[in-house]
Amino acid sequence: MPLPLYYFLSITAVNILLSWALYLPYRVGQLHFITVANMAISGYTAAWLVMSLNVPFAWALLAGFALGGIVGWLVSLFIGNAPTFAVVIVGFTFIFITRTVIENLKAVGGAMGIFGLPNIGGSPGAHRWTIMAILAGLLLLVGFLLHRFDHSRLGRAASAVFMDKELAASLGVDIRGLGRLLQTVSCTVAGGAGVLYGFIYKSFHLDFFTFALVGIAMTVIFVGGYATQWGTVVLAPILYGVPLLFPPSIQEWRIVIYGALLVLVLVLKPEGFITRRFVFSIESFLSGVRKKRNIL
Amino acid sequence: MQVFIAQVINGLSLGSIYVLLVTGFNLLLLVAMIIHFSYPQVVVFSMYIAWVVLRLTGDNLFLGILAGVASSIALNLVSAPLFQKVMAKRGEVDINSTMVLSMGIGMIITDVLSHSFNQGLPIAFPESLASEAPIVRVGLITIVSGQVWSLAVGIVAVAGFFLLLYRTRPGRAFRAIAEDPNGARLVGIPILRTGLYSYALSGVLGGIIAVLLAMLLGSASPGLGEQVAHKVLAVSIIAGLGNLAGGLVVGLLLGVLEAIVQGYVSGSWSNAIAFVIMLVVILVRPKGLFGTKL
Amino acid sequence: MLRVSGLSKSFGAIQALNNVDVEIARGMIHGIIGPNGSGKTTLFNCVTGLLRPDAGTIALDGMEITSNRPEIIARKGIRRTFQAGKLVPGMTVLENVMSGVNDGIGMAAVDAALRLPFVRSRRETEIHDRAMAALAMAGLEASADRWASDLVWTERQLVQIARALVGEPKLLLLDEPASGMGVREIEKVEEIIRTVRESGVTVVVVSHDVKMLMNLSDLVTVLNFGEKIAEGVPASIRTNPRVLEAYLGAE
Amino acid sequence: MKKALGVLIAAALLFSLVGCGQPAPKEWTIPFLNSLTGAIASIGEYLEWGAERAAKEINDAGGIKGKPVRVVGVDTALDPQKGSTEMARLVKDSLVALGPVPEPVIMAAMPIAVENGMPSITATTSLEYAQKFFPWTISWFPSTQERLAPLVAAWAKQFPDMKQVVQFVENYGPWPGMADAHVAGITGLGIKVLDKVEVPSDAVTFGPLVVKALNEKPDGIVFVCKPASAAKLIKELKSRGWKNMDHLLLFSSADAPDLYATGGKDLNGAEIYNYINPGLDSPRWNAFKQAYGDSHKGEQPPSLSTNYYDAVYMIKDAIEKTGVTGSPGKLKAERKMIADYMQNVKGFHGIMFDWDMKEGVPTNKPTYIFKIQDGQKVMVQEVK
Repeated sequence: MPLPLYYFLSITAVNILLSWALYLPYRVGQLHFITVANMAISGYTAAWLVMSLNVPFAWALLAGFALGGIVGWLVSLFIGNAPTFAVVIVGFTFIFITRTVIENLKAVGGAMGIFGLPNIGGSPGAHRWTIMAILAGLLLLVGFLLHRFDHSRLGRAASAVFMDKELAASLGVDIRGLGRLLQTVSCTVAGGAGVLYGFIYKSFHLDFFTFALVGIAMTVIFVGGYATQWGTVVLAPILYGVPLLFPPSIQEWRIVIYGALLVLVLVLKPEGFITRRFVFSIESFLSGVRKKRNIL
Repeated sequence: MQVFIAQVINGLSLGSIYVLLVTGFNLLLLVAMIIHFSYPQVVVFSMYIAWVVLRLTGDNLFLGILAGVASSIALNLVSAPLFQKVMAKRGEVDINSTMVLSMGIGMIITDVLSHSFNQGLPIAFPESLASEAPIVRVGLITIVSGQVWSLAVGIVAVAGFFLLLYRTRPGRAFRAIAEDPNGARLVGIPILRTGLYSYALSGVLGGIIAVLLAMLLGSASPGLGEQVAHKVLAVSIIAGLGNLAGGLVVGLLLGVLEAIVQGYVSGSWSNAIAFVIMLVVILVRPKGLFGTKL
Repeated sequence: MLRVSGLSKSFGAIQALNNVDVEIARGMIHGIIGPNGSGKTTLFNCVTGLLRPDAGTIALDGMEITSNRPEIIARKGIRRTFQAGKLVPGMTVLENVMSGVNDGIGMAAVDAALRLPFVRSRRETEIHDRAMAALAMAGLEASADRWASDLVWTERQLVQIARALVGEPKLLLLDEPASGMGVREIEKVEEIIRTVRESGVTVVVVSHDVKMLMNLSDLVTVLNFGEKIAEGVPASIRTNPRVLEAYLGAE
Repeated sequence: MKKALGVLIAAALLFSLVGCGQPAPKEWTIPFLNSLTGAIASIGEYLEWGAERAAKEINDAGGIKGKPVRVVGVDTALDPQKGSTEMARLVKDSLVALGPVPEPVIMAAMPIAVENGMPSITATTSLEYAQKFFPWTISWFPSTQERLAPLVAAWAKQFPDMKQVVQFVENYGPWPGMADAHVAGITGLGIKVLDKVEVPSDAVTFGPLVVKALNEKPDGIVFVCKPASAAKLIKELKSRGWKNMDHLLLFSSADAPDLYATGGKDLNGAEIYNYINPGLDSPRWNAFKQAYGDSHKGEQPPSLSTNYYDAVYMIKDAIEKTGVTGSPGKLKAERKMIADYMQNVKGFHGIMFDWDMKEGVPTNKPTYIFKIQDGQKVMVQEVK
């Protein structure tokens, strides 16, 4: 596989995973920025396991997932049904704490970062194929679970919570339980994505996990469409890929263009480019022409 | 003891920055139900405009300040229709869409500042505006005029807007429009004019804040807004969204807390410690220390 | 089947409910009437657990539910509609109705995760069929695939009723089911409510539309300023002097 | 809509497959992974200016082996995501590259250059970062420990009255390590290092830090933090009555336009150490200064502006002295030749001075201590 394509695809995959991780709790209206902290926590931990304790990558990756999930679950015990504002503060807090702790941890290189993560499978080629395979599998798995979620009573319950918590409660939705589930899954995904992110670069630096990353994910979700999982899949490669093609004179205004795009989409197409209606029309086409549309 | 007093004064000075910004932020919440996450970036933009005019006019303070205020009003009036358009739910804060829209605006402002002004370098304000000479100095304790002005204006602004919004007719009209535009129209409030006034008003406040920050900090950089945006949002949430007096108290408390942590514990931990304390507060009282006032 | 005793709730200085006793008998259509601000919706909110009462108890079939969380109460068989016609605009009518069934999160998660795409679980099929039946009862079968945001006001109210019914309630609480409707639409709603009762569901209707409630109810409770001022069959309410006074000649 | 998106994706994929296009055989193309947008775009601008200035000089003098050289700026925007993908694009057929610029991008992108055996000169980062990627880059700066200790000691020796010193340290990349090197140098003179005052990277006001430092009653202060933060700390110190300006020492990374733009006249008298001497009088340097001033409103060249200028000349030397042909068929071998050459350059003619490299580390670069006067640096002493 050509090298630029590998980096383009693998980084896009991580961006999609991160955006999905943000998308999940947002289904109940919670902007859970803790996901970025999770990427750093799990990523650094996995790197430390591999570099210092010679733990095989597979185990380190699993540990990254598990750690993300555990952190997310513990936090969700307190904020399962918290209002958006409280969740936002939790996210900021975790990003600041994680940053400060890692900065001061000599074991993971402190402010310098971690260098020279090994190739998984021995050679650079094997490394790339392993990373791609894991990412592809993960995208399929998470995408599949999201699809199932969106087409189940959990997804309908989440939509009800997003609109009105009182309504959802009176329909018998366990709001706190749903929030905990979504936050835990979200943090698990983010943890794993963080590990893979570092192993793509073969380094870790704290500045890989900044609010800029939040900005990318938020732009992807809101421009792509926050009501379905597909907006993310379409927008992540575009937002990341198209600017690589810009001539330098436009490159320079890339951030301004992103910002303007975000503003325009919010104003003109509040639900984002890929709306639920659009997805439904495709799905009903897929599930049989003109057959009575069913909610799966 | 002397150090402690000096640090508390330092803290109040930092806190007054938060107070000013959070008051502007809360005012937009109160008159328009907007979560303007990037409000600090808007203020920094006005600082830049003031700086440009100061440069062009040979440090004419009057024109500089006027330009800062005017640009703030203009920016506010330009962004107002955008915010109004994206708000799905009237009568309650639509944190998600207004905050994300505001993030978009913030991205644009920060990037334009780092491109198109002073080659992206920090700007420094002239001595006549941002005097470093202390008006009081006893040992380590110093007070400069910018600090006094900022704190005083912060307190006056909080009191003034509180009275305006809750005790006067125009103020109640602002609130009525924010809560329920249709209802407000029914009771005969001229929507367009009142709406414009309220945005212009928060623009005026933004301009004044820009001038005060120029006095207090003496310089600005494109990233300045981003540096404080998280804290301003946090202060507003911890105090209770839209709670002007609460924002005053919590803003000052956060400033003092940071100063004490930086002075006695560790600079690199000051953000983390401040946010942990705020996190505990918000988990215990999800509606903020002083309650939401919307 | 539902016994509300000594219920009080205040918001600051406003006493929304003051020591209210109501007993709802099985199989009835029970009307609750009162002018705006008389505490009708607050009563619903207390019964469904959205508000915690200051004093008093609520019991369903002899079991106290006063401090239960709202989703527990919903699962015990009390369902309601909202005056504001709350539907999720981004979902279809059928999905909105199906959203009335909610199981425990863990169960539902496992059920959702362990299927292939486009394969519906037995439970989901059952929910789908129940939802179609409920829509049929509300006369909206043909609108199943429309988007909720495209519905008109009357349709929204009817979808709300269908959504409440799909949860197989013992007790259905309807908050102003006919507000803002014309005469013929009101008649349609009345008819649906009667059908619901015939299917074995006890119904409580809150309204300030005196005429409709008198037509519909077996028993009527009148609230004013948070207090129960009268209770009885429609005929007796019509002539009750305290009611007439409260309505200031509205009848 | 959908179709348009599809076309865009296809275009993106296709483009990344094809890459930037083959280097024109008629010229030497040197890509420069630089931060042209984002927070440090102003630094990126003058780094690029330096590289292009060198290219222009070389071309005016007949190019490298008769072929012109062209520096192509590639924006990484401080973003590791973009940096790594751009690097992946370059390693396919570039002989050698410049950059990447800031540390996070170096860490994300340099492993790709290493893996593919392409030399890329990271001329603005410290040895600690560069050495992880030897031999495919070289360190532009000598060993932190060996160099900074004597340098700071030379500063401290000027003031017999100086008994105790405080450092302001920001926890970023190699800076804490540099602060440690300062401590070694100062304590070697019997001067006490009182405390390390940590500077938060997003600090807005500096009163608390300055009060903390002054409370220790230091005679001298060393600054290891962002240029703008250092300037604001000095302003704050002055407003709290600090008088001995030359007892303040700023480290080399603070020597950037931000410092002077923020600090203005308040910096007068403070001392700063660095690796280049703007006061040098040589035809080549004078021309550089003149040209920089002409395109930057009369300003002096910032201290890092010569790094990539020299880097381009070093590439020229490498090509000429090792017989690199630039033919795509010999790419792999010629990349190695360039890398090996740069690792052990002897007597390289830099714009300010000649230096040697040993195993990727410069051995004899001079260092200077200056006094700041109205935004200009006045040499105090050269430290060997």
